[in-house]
Amino acid sequence: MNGGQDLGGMHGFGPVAPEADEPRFHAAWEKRVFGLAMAMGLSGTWNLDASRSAREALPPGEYLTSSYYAIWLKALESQVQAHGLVTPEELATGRGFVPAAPVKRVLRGEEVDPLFARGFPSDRPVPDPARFTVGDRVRARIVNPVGHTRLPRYVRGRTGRIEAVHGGFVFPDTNAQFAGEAPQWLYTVRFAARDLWGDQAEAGHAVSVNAFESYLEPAEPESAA
Amino acid sequence: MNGGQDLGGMHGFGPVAPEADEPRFHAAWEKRVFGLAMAMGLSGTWNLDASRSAREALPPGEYLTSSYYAIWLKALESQVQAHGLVTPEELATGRGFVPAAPVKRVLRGEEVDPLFARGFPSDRPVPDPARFTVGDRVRARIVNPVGHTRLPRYVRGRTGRIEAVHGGFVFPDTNAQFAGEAPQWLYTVRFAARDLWGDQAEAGHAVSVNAFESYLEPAEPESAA
Amino acid sequence: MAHDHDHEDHDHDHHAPHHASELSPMELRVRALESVLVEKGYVDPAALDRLIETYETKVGPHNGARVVARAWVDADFRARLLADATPAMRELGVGGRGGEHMVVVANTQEEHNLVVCTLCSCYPWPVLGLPPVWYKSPPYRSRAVIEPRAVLAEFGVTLPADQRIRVWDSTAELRYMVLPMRPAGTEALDEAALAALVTRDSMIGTGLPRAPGPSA
Amino acid sequence: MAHDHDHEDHDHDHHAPHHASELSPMELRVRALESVLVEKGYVDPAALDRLIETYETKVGPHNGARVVARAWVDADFRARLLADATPAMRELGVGGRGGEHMVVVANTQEEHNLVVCTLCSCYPWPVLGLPPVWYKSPPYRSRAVIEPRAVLAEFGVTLPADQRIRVWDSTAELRYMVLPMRPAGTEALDEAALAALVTRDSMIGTGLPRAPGPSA
Repeated sequence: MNGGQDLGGMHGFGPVAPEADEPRFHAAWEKRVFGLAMAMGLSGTWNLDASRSAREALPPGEYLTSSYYAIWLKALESQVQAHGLVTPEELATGRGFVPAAPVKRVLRGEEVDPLFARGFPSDRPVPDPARFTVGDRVRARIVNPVGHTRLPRYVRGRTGRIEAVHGGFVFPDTNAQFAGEAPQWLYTVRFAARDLWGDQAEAGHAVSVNAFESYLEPAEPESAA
Repeated sequence: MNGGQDLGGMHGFGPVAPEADEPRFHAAWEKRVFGLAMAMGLSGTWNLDASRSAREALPPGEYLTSSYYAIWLKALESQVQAHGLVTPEELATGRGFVPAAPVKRVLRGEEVDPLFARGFPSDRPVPDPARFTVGDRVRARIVNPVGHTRLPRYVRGRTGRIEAVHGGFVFPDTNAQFAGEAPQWLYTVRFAARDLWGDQAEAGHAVSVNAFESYLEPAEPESAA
Repeated sequence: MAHDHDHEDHDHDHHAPHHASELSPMELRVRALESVLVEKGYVDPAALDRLIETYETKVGPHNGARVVARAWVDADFRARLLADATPAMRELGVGGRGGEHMVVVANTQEEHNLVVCTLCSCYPWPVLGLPPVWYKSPPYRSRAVIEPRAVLAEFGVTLPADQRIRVWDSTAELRYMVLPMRPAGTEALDEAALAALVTRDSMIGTGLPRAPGPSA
Repeated sequence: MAHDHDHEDHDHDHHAPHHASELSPMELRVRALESVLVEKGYVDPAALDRLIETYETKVGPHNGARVVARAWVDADFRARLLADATPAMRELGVGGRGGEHMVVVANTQEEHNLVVCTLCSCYPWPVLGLPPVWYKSPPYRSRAVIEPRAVLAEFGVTLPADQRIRVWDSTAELRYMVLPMRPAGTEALDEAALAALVTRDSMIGTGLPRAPGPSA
């Protein structure tokens, strides 16, 4: 979605502000939100793409004025309610009033280390051959989906070159909507900064994004006109 | 600038919410801000484009969470300080401590009716002939100026057709920066919705913008390649 | 101040009335600005009062409605209005600040027009008055250009599927007014009665004119 | 509560400490969520504690620094790392959640690499730990792709004008680590001493490795 999260190329946010001490968390509640989001993410009720989608769904003004873990919290509150795990009354009081809904798994303390050390790969086999190959000139499609997508606005309609073919990966746009992993070929596409930002772009600068196959089309119209 | 004001095509703001009674102002202070901005706008210290620029310069999160007249107020406070008319201490206390800076004009009560009934036209002669004519296919340039511009992001890089040639008008991008009115030919450019938004665009829908000549280039590269 | 701490400094639209004896932080902030601008001689209080009075009480969509009604009854005027709206409106005494460069776009069976300003709040003040809050707010400004049919549906307007929509994004100093189609069954109405059918929204494109009453 | 009314409900970053006896609205809100999730059996408190402990104390940029130092001293490892980073890092026991699909990009005299995630906060957790706030915040996310040299300058990094910049926007599940150039004058250093020169920022691309100390 064209929401508050799609920040590439925006102006007006001021300087980057590194902190001297860089605490990993800035309040006790941030740690708890982090842990709760991780734990609930493994309940099998939703997936990582759906969580990103829930965060992006905050109204842009709220997204941009909420701290990072406040965004996580609001999204998690929204998800547990949307999936029927917690009622609004339970959220308001912190006490359970209705029986727990079944979840696919409850992450146990002793499972954390082995599961997180192994990780959760997103690569998947794709039966069809890749449409593009390294060196191909491609254009990022002009799309504006209301739902989750990982094609940022700043590359849409712009032309770049395939730089790497990474194999098949879970497609976030469908997965976020629980419409299947529908894996697609994933590419790295390199864009010259001038093609993204125009003649005033900083010199000697290029940007690469990872783009799923359906985000791309050949830069020159295909032969059958 | 690619700021919080450039809203065309964004998602996530929710439904349009008309009010039943539609008061023109929602608090007494809003009327005062409106009047002050109008009056100060005629002081000759800045121009309308500079005022728009000052409003857009609010950080995007603040812009999107401020009410309309709160945006006007913050911009006006910023302008009177930036132009040396009012000091921060004066603004904080509401009392003058340093002598007034000269302004080009002070709008008098009896001038309001005739001046506002006449208006303030923005058309200006442009010596050179218009580069484009009705029917020409043009592409909105890919530009991302840090300063004020009136070319919205959603048309940049997109192709449309010249539908009207309006004559010369003050160029906002320079005027906002007090770099001259530098008038340019102004056009109406019509874009098919599919060319702006992709295949999922609503059917039978087109969008027109008013675009200054330097915002546009011929859609097909010009002959001298 | 004591009762205001968690309200007015958020700058969101707040419509709650305040006791006259309690000024909100925003009222105090604006009062300070006004005081110093007046004290230093930059603003004449009489001009301020006149500006507010003008835009609060004088200008409004009745001006646009008169223009529309005239165009419905006078084909020559309609032609002049569509060819060059600013002088045509001046014939009816309509014009001024915010209406220096008017463009009138006529609805037809084939195409419906809708006006927006995605970048700020451009609006033909002397024709329609100050814009309503929704016109200046992110939902309308973001959506009118990308999903106008959905926006129109929220206003209760459902157009025939084969009627195209043309959205006019007011990105320069041209200001748009929609000329709606004259409703059926209004042959007997005079110009004043016709003007009474012309809603503000019908001149933005988010509405259609009222149907004539049963007595018409 | 009495002293918190105008602070915590804004959700901005607030770093002010709180008295232990006063829970902010955000603390109370999160405590309610945690309580009900635990009470209903969705969350095992032991898992929660372990997750927080792991990411607060265990993972961090020391992992990435070991990888970089190894690549500086071992040309075969470097080649494996650049060809397929995930298994190469596994040789050093580095990997896991958030690092399933690692890509390492090597700085050269000709090109400097910079990593960002404009859409959220993608970051190689097992290699660099949790990202700092600035990496997740709008200024960096918006600007890194459009004006990377200006961003680098704010980090105190000024590159030669003829060194190109390549920005990697982490828009899928690939995670990037920058392999910085080995600083001059480090020929005598062992792998552990080299790792100590590798800053977190040098593996994001917003910094360069430390120069060796005078004793090196």
